[in-house]
Amino acid sequence: MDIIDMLKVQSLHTYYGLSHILQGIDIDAVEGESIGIFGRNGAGKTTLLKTIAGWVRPSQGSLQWNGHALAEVAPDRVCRLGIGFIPEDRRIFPGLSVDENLHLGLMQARGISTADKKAAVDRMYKRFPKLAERRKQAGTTLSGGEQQMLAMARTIVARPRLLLIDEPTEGLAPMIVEDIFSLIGELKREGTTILLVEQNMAGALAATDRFYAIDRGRVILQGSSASNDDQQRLMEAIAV
Amino acid sequence: MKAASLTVRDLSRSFGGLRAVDRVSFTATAAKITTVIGPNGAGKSTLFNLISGALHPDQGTVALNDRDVTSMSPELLKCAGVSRSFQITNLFSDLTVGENLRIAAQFLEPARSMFLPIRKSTRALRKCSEVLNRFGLAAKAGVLAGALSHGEQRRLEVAMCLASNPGILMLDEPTQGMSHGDTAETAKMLKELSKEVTILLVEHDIGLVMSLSDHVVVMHQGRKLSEGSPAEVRANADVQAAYFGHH
Amino acid sequence: MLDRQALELRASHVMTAGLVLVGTVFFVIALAMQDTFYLRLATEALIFAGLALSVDLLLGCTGLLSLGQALYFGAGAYVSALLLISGRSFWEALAGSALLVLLLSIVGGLIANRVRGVYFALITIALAQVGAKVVYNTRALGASDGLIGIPVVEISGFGFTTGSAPGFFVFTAAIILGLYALLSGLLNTPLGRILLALRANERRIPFLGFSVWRARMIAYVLAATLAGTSGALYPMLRGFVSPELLYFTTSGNALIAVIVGGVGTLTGALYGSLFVIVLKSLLSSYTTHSLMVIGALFIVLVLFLPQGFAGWLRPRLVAWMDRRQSQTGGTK
Amino acid sequence: MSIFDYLQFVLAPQVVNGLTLGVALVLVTLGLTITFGLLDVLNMSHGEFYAVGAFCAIALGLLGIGFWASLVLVPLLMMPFAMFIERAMIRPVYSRADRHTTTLLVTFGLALVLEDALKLAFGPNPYRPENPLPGALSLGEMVLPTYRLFLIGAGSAVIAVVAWVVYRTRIGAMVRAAAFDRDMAASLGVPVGVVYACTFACGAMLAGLAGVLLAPVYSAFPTMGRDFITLAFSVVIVGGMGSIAGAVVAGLLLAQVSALTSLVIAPVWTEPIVFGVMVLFLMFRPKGLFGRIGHA
Amino acid sequence: QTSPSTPIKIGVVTPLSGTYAGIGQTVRWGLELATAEINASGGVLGRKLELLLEDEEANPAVAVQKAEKLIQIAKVNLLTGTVNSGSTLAVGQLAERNNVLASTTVSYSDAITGDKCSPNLFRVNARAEQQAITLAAYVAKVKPKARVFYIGPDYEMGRSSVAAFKLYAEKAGLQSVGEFLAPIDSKDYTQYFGQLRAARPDVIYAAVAGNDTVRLLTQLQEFGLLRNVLVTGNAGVINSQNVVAVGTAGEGFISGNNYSPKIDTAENKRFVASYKAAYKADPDGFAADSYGLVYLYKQAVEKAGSTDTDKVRAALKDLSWMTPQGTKTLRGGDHQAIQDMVVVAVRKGEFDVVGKVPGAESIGPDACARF
Ligand SMILES: Nc1ncnc2c1ncn2[C@@H]1O[C@H](COP(=O)(O)OP(=O)(O)OP(=O)(O)O)[C@@H](O)[C@H]1O
Ligand SMILES: Nc1ncnc2c1ncn2[C@@H]1O[C@H](COP(=O)(O)OP(=O)(O)OP(=O)(O)O)[C@@H](O)[C@H]1O
Ligand SMILES: [Mg+2]
Ligand SMILES: [Mg+2]
Repeated sequence: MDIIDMLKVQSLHTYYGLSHILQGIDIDAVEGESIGIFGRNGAGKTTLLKTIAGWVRPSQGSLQWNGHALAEVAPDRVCRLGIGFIPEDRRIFPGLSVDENLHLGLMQARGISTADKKAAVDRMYKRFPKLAERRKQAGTTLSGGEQQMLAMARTIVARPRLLLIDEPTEGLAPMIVEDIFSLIGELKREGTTILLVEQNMAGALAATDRFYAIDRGRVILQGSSASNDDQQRLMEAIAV
Repeated sequence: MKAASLTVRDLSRSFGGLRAVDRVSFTATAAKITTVIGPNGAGKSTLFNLISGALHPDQGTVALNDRDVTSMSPELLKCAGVSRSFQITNLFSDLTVGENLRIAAQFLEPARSMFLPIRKSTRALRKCSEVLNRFGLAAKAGVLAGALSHGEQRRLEVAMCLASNPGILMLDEPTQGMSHGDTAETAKMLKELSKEVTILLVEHDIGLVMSLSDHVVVMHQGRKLSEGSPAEVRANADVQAAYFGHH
Repeated sequence: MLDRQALELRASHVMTAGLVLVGTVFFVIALAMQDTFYLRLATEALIFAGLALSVDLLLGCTGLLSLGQALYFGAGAYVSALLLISGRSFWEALAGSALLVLLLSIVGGLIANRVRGVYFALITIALAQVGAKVVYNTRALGASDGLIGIPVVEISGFGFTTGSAPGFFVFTAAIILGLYALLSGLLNTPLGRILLALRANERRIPFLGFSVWRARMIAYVLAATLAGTSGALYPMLRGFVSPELLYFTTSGNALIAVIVGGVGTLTGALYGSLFVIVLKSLLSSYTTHSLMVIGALFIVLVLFLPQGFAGWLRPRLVAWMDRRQSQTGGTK
Repeated sequence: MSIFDYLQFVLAPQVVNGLTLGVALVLVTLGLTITFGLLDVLNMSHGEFYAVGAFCAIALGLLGIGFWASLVLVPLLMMPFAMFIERAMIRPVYSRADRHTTTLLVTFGLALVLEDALKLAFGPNPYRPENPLPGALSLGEMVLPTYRLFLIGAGSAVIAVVAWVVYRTRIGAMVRAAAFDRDMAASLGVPVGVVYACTFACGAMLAGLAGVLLAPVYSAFPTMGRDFITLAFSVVIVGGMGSIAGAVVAGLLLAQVSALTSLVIAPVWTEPIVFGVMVLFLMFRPKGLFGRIGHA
Repeated sequence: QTSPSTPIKIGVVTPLSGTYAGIGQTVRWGLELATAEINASGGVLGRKLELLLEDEEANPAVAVQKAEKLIQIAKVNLLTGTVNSGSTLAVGQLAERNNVLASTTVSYSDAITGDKCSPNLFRVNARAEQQAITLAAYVAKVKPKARVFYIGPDYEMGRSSVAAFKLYAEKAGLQSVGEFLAPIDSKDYTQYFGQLRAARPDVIYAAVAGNDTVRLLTQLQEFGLLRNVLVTGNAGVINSQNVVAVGTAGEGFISGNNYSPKIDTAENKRFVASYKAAYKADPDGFAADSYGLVYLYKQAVEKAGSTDTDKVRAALKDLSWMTPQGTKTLRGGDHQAIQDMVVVAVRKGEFDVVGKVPGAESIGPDACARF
């Protein structure tokens, strides 16, 4: 049988005002696949994720997510279609406690009993004990790393089917970095489709099946994360 | 500004019940690179905040070559030569990149030049364009800082600290979010600088830490776990357990 | 080479020059037709332009929304009124009120500069309210009736009186332009840029070696003194003062003027208040619902032309000047 | 007058009157607190919403619809009105960087328009709906008009309900999140648009309700919006941005302050004094008595 | 200029928006009615009268600006319409400086024809003192030695009218048992009721106006303080603008007044009839005084034979003319109109005349020192 594409991005163009950021990107992912996206600073990785998540509107090109066209869909609808987005700058809500930040993740979850919600939240606390210690603390006073954990927990708690992750291990201590990657691995095993933007090549390659390399808003290379010569080419493509 | 040594004694600060920094002491020798590592939430940034005057310590002292600067206001510390970057990017997002740097460089000018036309502040302007080139931001000089990509913003963040020729440079995870190439660049540059500037670093990129640092301080749950040369620290079992995780 | 802000300022100057040109034409015509009303109306508009300038310095440059700038305008007006009544000369009145308002604003600044954002807006409104009530309830200040009988005095050194419509118009225009020049000059100094940076992100300033408090204080006191100085001209023009000068409507009009004209452009404040004053005075002769018109106009502007007139025109000017600059640069 | 007279005639009633005024004040402030505390929208036209509510009741009265019916109808009428305002004026400027000032400015313009519109529709002269609960019950020398007692009761009920929604449900936190970072909140599935509209509408409905409840006591006229609004702002400040509990305490407190100070000094100075209190709070405790809704 | 074709212009600077818009409206109506009548009957010196209206928003700053416009652009010869004394005084000064005439038909603050009087400023309505004398005389008659409690808005006009009434009330043997001055636009007067109740007055004197009246009286009613107390005040307290809103709380209110639609003279009957026909409402004092002003001006101009300010001023000196209230005489000393005063009682929303005081007795001393 032939595999159906869950996510299909075709010749996607995105502008910020006049500056042409994404200049025709093609990317696809099948159910349960996890994809790495690499590129220099300013290549357009974040913009790509933002476009999929509905934060910025593409000027042309198509965005398909199992049957739905995403191009003109608002972020909250995108979320309800089962797409979770963890942005690079964490976006913890100031003035909200860790607990409240976390519960926000379940806002959209309809028809779930409060018991289940509580269970889901507790699962997150189990996974990130550091957060459990800080339930009542204002989210923005967490340490950089803790904020990153909170940001991930907040999105994962709703078990999205497609996960857009932007530089999750940024500013994390090696231990946590490992945790994060193993977490991503777990999510993958649970069948979540993942789009992962990373600067930490080693970890990211290990955690993904395939990768794309982006430069100046174009895909300049794609390959399998496992294959060594693909990795080689990747290094050449984006290292200085 | 001349490189000075920075000495921290018994520095402590707690938030409510939590002792974020707990009786930490160490010395960053002049014109050397001292790196603070430790798991997330260990208290590194808080330590930075205490030294740079963003927070006041509950107890303990901070000294620049024996001159006590404990809980001095940030602007005074700046005059004493301390310049810091932020882990969570902290720029003038609706001013241009150039203007961001120019304001940072303005510090090089005498006070009265504040009231004179900009073009009179030649030193600042020169420094500004120099830094722009050094960090490869010249092309973006006219762009609003808020419109930079994350990595580019991180670069600007570091650049602003350098613009004022500090004697002591405190960088909180400078290479965070920088792509490989830039990270290497930055490392090279820091090595350069460390000839005339005292550098205090917070980093999670172990490779960088090991290659760069002259001296490493390890923090864990607010306390100083150990310190020493990179090699020593790597060898230390507690550090292994607390930070690197099971290798 | 010029950086963005400097270019923008130059664009503002061009617009101001345009205004001066129009003003001169208007003046000549007015002289020819021996008009006094429109001259004096324009003078009043200029006086309120001074108030608008001070609002713009706070809002447009430093990012502090003051809803109580009328406090200092009114203070200036009352002080100069009292001085004139007590027989002081024009210059004494002008200097005296500027000085007193400066002192007053230092006190006000110590209070207001403890807070930020909307809190600042509210504290300024509250201070102005208190001021207005105090005037309103104080017999010595004419209380609710205000003060009349402010004499027409000679502007020594210029050979005409405050009563001479053309003379006082030119004189006021000169003063307001002076204030404009002062501010635009300020914006071209590092200090001015620090103020701009304050608006952008206050938390970073101290770590670059500058005191936030000092910068804000300078801006606040300067703005207040500006307002006070222009306020001092009001009783000279109209011959009376009343508590309404300190009311929120006065601050509100100045704010409207700044928004209409273009926040942060300085020249916008001038255009704005000329426009608003004239509009108001003409409108309310035709409809008793000028309030509605002004309000609606204001909403539409904030929604669809938030940068205001000057804010809309300026980037185009800048672009044009950029091109010219690069051309001349190329030919050299 | 004798000290006994003073107690029975002045002090005792004063406390009761302070209570009525306080409840009235809190009623008007409540909506303001919500839009301010949750949405960060400093609604300068809140006072005019209050006036619109009062005049709605009067208009309904002219159509023969009684007080009790309009108590329900007016808030319902306010809802679409407020949602339209929110859609047309607040949301477009909401994602701007300087949205605090921008929304403040828009609503300021709106205030001018609404006030003038009311004058256009109803003329400049005052109206007064008939007091639905005439009569008074008197304890010795103390007279307690029935309607004022009702006002205190009804007011407290409304306050209680609002407080429950904000504190006992997670709605508060959700709205704060949506207000602070619309994109992120949306990406967590918060229907941002709906949230804004409903919160704003809620504030307006409360204003309308206050209008209906207070018109019989304070009568209605186009400029009535200015009446409470300056006071209401001070209550919001003193109570703490958008803290319901704060608003209640501050409202009752300020009402008592102005009521009692007026006994010792010329009443004209009470308003400056209230503002003085507000200024002091802004200076030394900008957070107000209580923190802010949804804040840890 | 003075050719029969060019109309004689009267500038009306009056609050058509803002707090006093209601009064501004009746002022306007009164003036327009008289102007229409005069123009219909051939105008003045064969020239038509023309009213030029400007909204002053009850703000002196605006009033002066508008007045100047009328003086400079329209070249009006007479300014009127201002309501709050602040505007009246400011406009009066402007008129003096531009040597045109100004007249108020509403402001009753004694200062206007007292210590702040101006040679170019006239007042045709009754000032606070006239009202006070009238009312005091009446109250002393119906309730000799009554205990009087005073309530006033705490600003110039309020204070001066309370002071004036107090003076004459005590002269007339009434005893003052307390007073309170509340800020204008007070929401709640109940906080003062303690004092009031404790003072056990037989008579309450109130000087509030507009919506303040509505609140004060209805709240007094709420608290049962109107029972067997005579509530009195000046002309402006209850008028056609707020009488409906006051409702039953205003029943039996007594004012020292210079007008009531019920005044039983031929002139008044005609005035009321045509006013009703034109505006579907009963006229009030403001309307009547404004109406009368136009006839005064007509008479003065005809006497002077021109609209020249100095000539007209001279003509106005001690001039007597006919108004709906009867004959008024403009006192040369302070430019205050001497007029017969009436005591008016509000009954079922109507303004009944219950007493009269001849002008000579109610005018009070001339306190103007400037001319
Ligand atoms: N809001 C914006 N307005 C204008 N230009 C923008 C904006 N945001 C980003 N850009 C520009 O778009 C380009 C791509 O930005 P993007 O954030 O996608 O890069 P990136 O690949 O995520 O880089 P990084 O690894 O540093 O995060 C950059 O050159 C940046 O300057
Ligand atoms: N203002 C605050 N209020 C309460 N707790 C705080 C505050 N600031 C920091 N903390 C706590 O203090 C601890 C140390 O924080 P800090 O930011 O110094 O960690 P860090 O070492 O910088 O971690 P990271 O490497 O992730 O940045 C954290 O657990 C954090 O939650
Ligand atoms: Mg990125
Ligand atoms: Mg940190």
